[in-house]
Amino acid sequence: MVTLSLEGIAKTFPNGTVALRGVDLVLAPGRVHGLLGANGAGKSTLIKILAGALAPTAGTIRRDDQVVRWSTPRGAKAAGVATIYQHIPLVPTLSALENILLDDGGWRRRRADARARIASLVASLGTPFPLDTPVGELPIGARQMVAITQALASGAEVVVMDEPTASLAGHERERVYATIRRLAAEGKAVLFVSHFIDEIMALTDEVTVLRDGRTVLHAETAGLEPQAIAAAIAGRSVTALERPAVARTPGAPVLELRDVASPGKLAPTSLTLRAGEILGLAGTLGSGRSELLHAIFGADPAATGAVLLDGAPVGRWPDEAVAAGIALVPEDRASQGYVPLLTLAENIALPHATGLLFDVEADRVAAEAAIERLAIKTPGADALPGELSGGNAQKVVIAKWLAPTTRVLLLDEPTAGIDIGARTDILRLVRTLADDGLPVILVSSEFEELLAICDRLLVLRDGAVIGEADPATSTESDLILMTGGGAPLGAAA
Amino acid sequence: MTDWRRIFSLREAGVYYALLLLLGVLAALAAARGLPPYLSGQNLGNIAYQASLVGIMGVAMTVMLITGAFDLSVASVAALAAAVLVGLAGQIGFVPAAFAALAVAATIGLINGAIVQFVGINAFIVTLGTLTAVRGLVLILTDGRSLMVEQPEVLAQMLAFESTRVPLFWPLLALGAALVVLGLVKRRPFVAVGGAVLGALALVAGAGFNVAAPVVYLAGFTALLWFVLGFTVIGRRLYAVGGNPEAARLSGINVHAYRLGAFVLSSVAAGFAGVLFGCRLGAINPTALQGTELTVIAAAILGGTSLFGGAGSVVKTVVGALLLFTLTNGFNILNLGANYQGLIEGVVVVAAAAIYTLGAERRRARPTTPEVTPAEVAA
Amino acid sequence: MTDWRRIFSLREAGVYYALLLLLGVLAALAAARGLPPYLSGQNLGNIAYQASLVGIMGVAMTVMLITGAFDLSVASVAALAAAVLVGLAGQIGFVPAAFAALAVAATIGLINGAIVQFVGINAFIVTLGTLTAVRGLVLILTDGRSLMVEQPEVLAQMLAFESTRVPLFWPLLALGAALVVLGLVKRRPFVAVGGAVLGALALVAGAGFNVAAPVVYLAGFTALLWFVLGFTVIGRRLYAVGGNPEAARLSGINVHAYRLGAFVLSSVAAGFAGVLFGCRLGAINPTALQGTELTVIAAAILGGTSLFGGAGSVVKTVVGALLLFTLTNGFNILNLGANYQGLIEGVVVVAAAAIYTLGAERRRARPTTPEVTPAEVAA
Amino acid sequence: LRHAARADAPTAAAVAGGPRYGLSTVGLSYPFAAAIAKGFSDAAVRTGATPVVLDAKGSVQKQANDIDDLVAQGVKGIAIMPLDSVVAQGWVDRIGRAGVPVAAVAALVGDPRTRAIDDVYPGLVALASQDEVAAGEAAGTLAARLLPRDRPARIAVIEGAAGFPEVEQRARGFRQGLEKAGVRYTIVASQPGNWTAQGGEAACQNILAAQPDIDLLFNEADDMVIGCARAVRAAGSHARLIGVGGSKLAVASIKAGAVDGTVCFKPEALGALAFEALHAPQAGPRFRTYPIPAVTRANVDACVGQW
Ligand SMILES: Nc1ncnc2c1ncn2[C@@H]1O[C@H](COP(=O)(O)OP(=O)(O)OP(=O)(O)O)[C@@H](O)[C@H]1O
Ligand SMILES: Nc1ncnc2c1ncn2[C@@H]1O[C@H](COP(=O)(O)OP(=O)(O)OP(=O)(O)O)[C@@H](O)[C@H]1O
Ligand SMILES: [Mg+2]
Ligand SMILES: [Mg+2]
Repeated sequence: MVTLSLEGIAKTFPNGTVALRGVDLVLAPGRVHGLLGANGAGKSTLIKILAGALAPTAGTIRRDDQVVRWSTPRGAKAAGVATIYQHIPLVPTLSALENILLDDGGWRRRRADARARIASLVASLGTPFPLDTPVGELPIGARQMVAITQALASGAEVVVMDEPTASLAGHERERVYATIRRLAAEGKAVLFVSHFIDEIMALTDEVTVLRDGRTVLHAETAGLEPQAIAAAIAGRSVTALERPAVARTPGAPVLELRDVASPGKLAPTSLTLRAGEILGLAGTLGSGRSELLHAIFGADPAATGAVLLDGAPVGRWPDEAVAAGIALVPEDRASQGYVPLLTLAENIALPHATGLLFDVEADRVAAEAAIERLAIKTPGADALPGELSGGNAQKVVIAKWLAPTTRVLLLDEPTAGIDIGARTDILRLVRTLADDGLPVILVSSEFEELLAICDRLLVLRDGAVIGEADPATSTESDLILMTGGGAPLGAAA
Repeated sequence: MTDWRRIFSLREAGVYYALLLLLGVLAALAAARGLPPYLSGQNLGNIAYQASLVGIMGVAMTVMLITGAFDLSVASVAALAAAVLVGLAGQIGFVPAAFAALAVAATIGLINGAIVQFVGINAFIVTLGTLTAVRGLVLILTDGRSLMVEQPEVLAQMLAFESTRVPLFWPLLALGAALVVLGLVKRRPFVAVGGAVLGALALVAGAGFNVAAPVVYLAGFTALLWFVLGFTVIGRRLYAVGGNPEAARLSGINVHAYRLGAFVLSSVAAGFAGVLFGCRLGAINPTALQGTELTVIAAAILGGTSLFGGAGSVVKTVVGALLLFTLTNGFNILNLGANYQGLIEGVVVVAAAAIYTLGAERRRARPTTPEVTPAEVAA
Repeated sequence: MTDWRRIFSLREAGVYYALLLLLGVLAALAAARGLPPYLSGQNLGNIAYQASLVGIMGVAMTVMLITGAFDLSVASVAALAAAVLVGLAGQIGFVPAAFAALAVAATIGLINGAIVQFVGINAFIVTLGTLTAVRGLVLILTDGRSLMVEQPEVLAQMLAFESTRVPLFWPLLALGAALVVLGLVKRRPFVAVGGAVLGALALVAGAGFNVAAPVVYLAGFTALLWFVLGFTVIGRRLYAVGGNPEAARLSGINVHAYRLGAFVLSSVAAGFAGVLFGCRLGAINPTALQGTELTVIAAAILGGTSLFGGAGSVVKTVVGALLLFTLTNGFNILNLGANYQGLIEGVVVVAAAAIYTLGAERRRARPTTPEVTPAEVAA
Repeated sequence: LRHAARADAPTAAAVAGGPRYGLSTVGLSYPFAAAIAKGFSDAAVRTGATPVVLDAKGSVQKQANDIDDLVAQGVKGIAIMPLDSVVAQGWVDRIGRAGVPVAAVAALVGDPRTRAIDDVYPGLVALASQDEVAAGEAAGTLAARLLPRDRPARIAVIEGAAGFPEVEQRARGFRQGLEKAGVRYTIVASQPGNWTAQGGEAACQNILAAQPDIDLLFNEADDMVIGCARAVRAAGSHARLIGVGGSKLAVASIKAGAVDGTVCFKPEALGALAFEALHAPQAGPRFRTYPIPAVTRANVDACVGQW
């Protein structure tokens, strides 16, 4: 039973960014502490300091009544703090089991008892994944579960979780919640970061909200209204996105798929997308939603079938798709979304090649417009994406495709890890784009989000479209039933 | 539980198939030309002996590559160790000189590792620098001339260390049987098949089969590192350090220490290879082993070790080295025109690498099957 | 807007400082020994000439490394191109033979690139294979002998192509002035300072300053690629392909085409270097340029190019090459003993790399709090 | 030994039948070695024997392996062109224990600092070689004719790559030749040209920049003298140029007046001598050699470039 308290933690990065300006936080045994804040508010930075991955510029950490100082993860571990980081740092070439056991002691690598222990832990989490598959081959959701299991397996007294549920679907989240509740019941202290206010309300005992590196709200969850939290996060009042009162009427067909398939991953799929239509894809982890988007975009070399834009076939490579005006915002922003060594302006300009020479000034102007439009929190257009907070990096990836040349927009989990204020902004933006006639396909594990803005919903399961739902009449629980939660992560069949 | 198809796939076992294929082709060609049997114990022993130095350095290089680093200086370090050995053995005796040589090698590994880890310079350029600098040291030590050991008794000791022939028929047979049993019990098909192959090899080679000592040293060193990598936590951590240093650091692994250790291991192995080299010739010339570093790295990469860290197998590296030396041995046996050797060697290297890469390609298309299903756990 | 401090930091400009430092030290040593002025036009021209072949290959290698690939076969390809040139020039004339040589080189680049991209084998092992195979081709072509061009008129053409001396005083002065103006107008301080240095160089070297043709070819090639990388969409995409291939692919960049293009460029540049080499003597021997690939890669990495793709500058690569050749030039000028050259060269290479790495280090985060020990925590 | 130039089909196809004789060369991509191999193979084929020529590719370790392979194949005799004279002693002893006759070609076996060239290593049936010190001396004698007598001559030596015994042997012989001729001289620079033409060119360029008034450049191999000649011409120097080896290119350059002289080696003859020593050990002395005249433009026709 340990109480960990942070006092006056401040952090200034070497490039001058002030991420934290003196934050206090207490993690008490048996309690779940929710940490919220807009993208770039400083949550991950605080957590890295807690975990010993970053050194604070000022402030102290107390473990019970002792002042402790650590500047390495090893020190934090030894003090009983286990951390799940936002950008899941796993070893891609090692199996899931070995990643979970990464810092295990002893000298033997293959211990049957350790394996049994982890297998039962995984089973108790209820979202099984293959233990012996290299993590690099697992989809992002399963990797998230590996990271969660890794933190839980260490038996730490203090468990710190930075957006552990960002890549999980609703019912999979439920299982994580159950685990967290069990941990709290065992007397552990939990710090839980999330952008989902509903899960904060349901799960936590107390809440801290950060804004611009300062605590703007700290209170018992029980006495709080969700709107108050949202307002504290955004610094203004936030209204949830409502379904449009009148059904929107899509225009002429724009995109047509004829028997688009990928062996082993996606059954033949045909559909038509109309101008201004927002088509939602619902499904569980590994149901093939990303695969469908990749197949449309030509990013899967094994995919077969025809994609037609305005009746003309589109080439089956991403460069041809981009040339035709199809845009894809991929789900894994760090590995698929941006080039870390190029600046924001260069990243945003990357898909748009006109002519031989690039125009630094024009790129900067475009980037600054996108920064403005998406409210990206950055020191400037020539910052590197790696220096941004997770949610802001995601916005950069969306910004790449906001040019007028985009004819079809494919969005794969565009709001994963995005704060509540920005989330509604992005969804509004999607709707505005659609209102201007842009057809959109939206993949989201947030069924609420799908129901709110989609005109039509397709449900995928095991790599096949198994049905269609009407967003006007369906509810979240309908979708959960249809998607059939419970299939193992990473399983195709 | 064990996925046999996967374990015997081209991707996993490609380099073994490549070696067997090459041996088969060479044996057939030799038979067709009426030469003595190619797969004789003596010839196989020769190949293993010829590959032993590169094998020893390659095995350590594999560990190095697994941790995500790189060492171009091994050949120079080996030459330096040989020079130290040959230079000192006459005065202080063989064993102290050999330890001095290993200590010098370890020091250079420590310097390499410290510069890479603590100054933060790229390992490629650091070890390229030490490649040059250490070769310079060899020149200075030898004054640009060949050194030799003059004392016959020391020379005899050195020869004994290097050239003793070790009878291998019974040990090999026993080891093969043990591995087969172990593999079957522990359900590790590769171990079992490896054991069977070893046993078969012993039978093919005949009861009089013996090999030179360096082959035994190579086998021992490989077995040790195979065990460490595959069965100890140190091994797992080495893979983690190379696969994702940040993840390793965040899990509390001392990345610096493991990388530094890999540098020292690589240099010590190179030093040991240098000691064997010095013993073999009882002499050292200043240009000895020049250029061997590329062969060493080629053996590791042919064995499927990734240049980007996090993956690799020491046994396959040895097989990669055997592949390279089987090729030159085959050229010699078949008396192939020198002009064509380079072309054929290059093509065979690329083809061997293609075998497992293509195997991997085909696998990637297949979705992975889950290991733990709810049903299984519930059961 | 422009961060001058950053641009002139050790990290960004380290290799320039290293070269200037080395030149300064050598000039001082030469003066102390009473030798003719070290920084004379003739000597600087010599250094540039000696570095030109490695520079040309290094500049293309930089593009290669930027895209995240790797080419060990350049030296062999250059030798092959030289062999083709020398072998054919007598029969079909210099210009057609030179084009044939470049075409052969381009073909090998295409083969390298196709194997790496479409079979998916690691570039290191593929180009190690072609290094061997292409050297084998050279042996086959030359049949192990030195080839030479016998026709005096063809020989004269070749010599003219390679050995013409180009007066550089006025062009250099003009270029320097232009760059200063451009740099000031476009607010690119490096360009302005580069222009000033060029102008100063011209003044130091004197009005009679001239250099051999390869230096001009190197300068032209570098300027071209500097422009392409820094100012065109192609350049930006090359960086993107190396920085994150998957993100580049999903941004609609044809990663295959860019990588393949880099392989072809690297081979064609090597072929051009080979043509220059062949023209020097009108002859070629089978071991020509052996081992040069490591020097080429060293030049690129000394210039700060990343082995992992996504970063690099062709101008700095040329400076890296100049650094390496300045060193040997200095050894010759100071008449340093051959045995000591290796040691010094290695140390200088590491030290030069340290200059900019340390600069980068200082910019990075430093832990401000001391490490905690479990004991402290428990206490 | 690793200098450049030529040889025809160094490995004559293995004619089935006939006794097999092995030659372990330093590397067949070195034209000098390739020419020795050609001489060896031609001589073998003339007597109906089968030559087995192995290519050590410049690696001592590979040469050791090659020799093991030759012994394993049961050849009737082995000629070694050793990459390293000191190291080769072990090989000769090892082959001797296997009962196979062994000869050395092109370089002696034993420590070249202490063993005279004609003091043939005990385990060898014969040594076929030119005398490197004598070659240096011939170059020195030739140089003496080209140097000014009225003042101490300023001389630079372009060495081969560091670590080869020939570097020291040829330089020693060269100084002996000069001293015997009674020349007053200083060696103002002694720098490696790494046996290659571009190495020689660079070394000469750099030395001439530091020492513009050099009288003579002694290059330890012909490839380097050819590169050096370019540097001398480009620098507008009047330095005289001498090489060692008698390569085709050097002979052509002497005819053209770009190079002043060289020492004429005949690698094909050497290869043939080596084969004869194995084939008929009793038919000659244990040290077999041939004349190595220094040639200038006046008598260049005496030297037919064999590599
Ligand atoms: N390595 C870094 N270098 C410079 N600045 C950084 C670095 N990492 C984070 N920052 C900056 O620090 C601030 C806080 O970032 P942090 O990652 O803590 O935000 P967050 O609250 O976790 O946001 P998100 O919800 O998007 O994950 C941001 O302005 C970010 O740009
Ligand atoms: N890198 C990979 N290697 C092997 N199989 C993969 C890989 N990526 C995805 N799969 C498999 O392909 C199938 C479809 O995955 P896809 O990513 O399209 O699903 P999804 O519905 O988008 O889920 P997610 O939310 O995880 O993105 C799944 O069975 C998954 O296990
Ligand atoms: Mg965060
Ligand atoms: Mg997905």
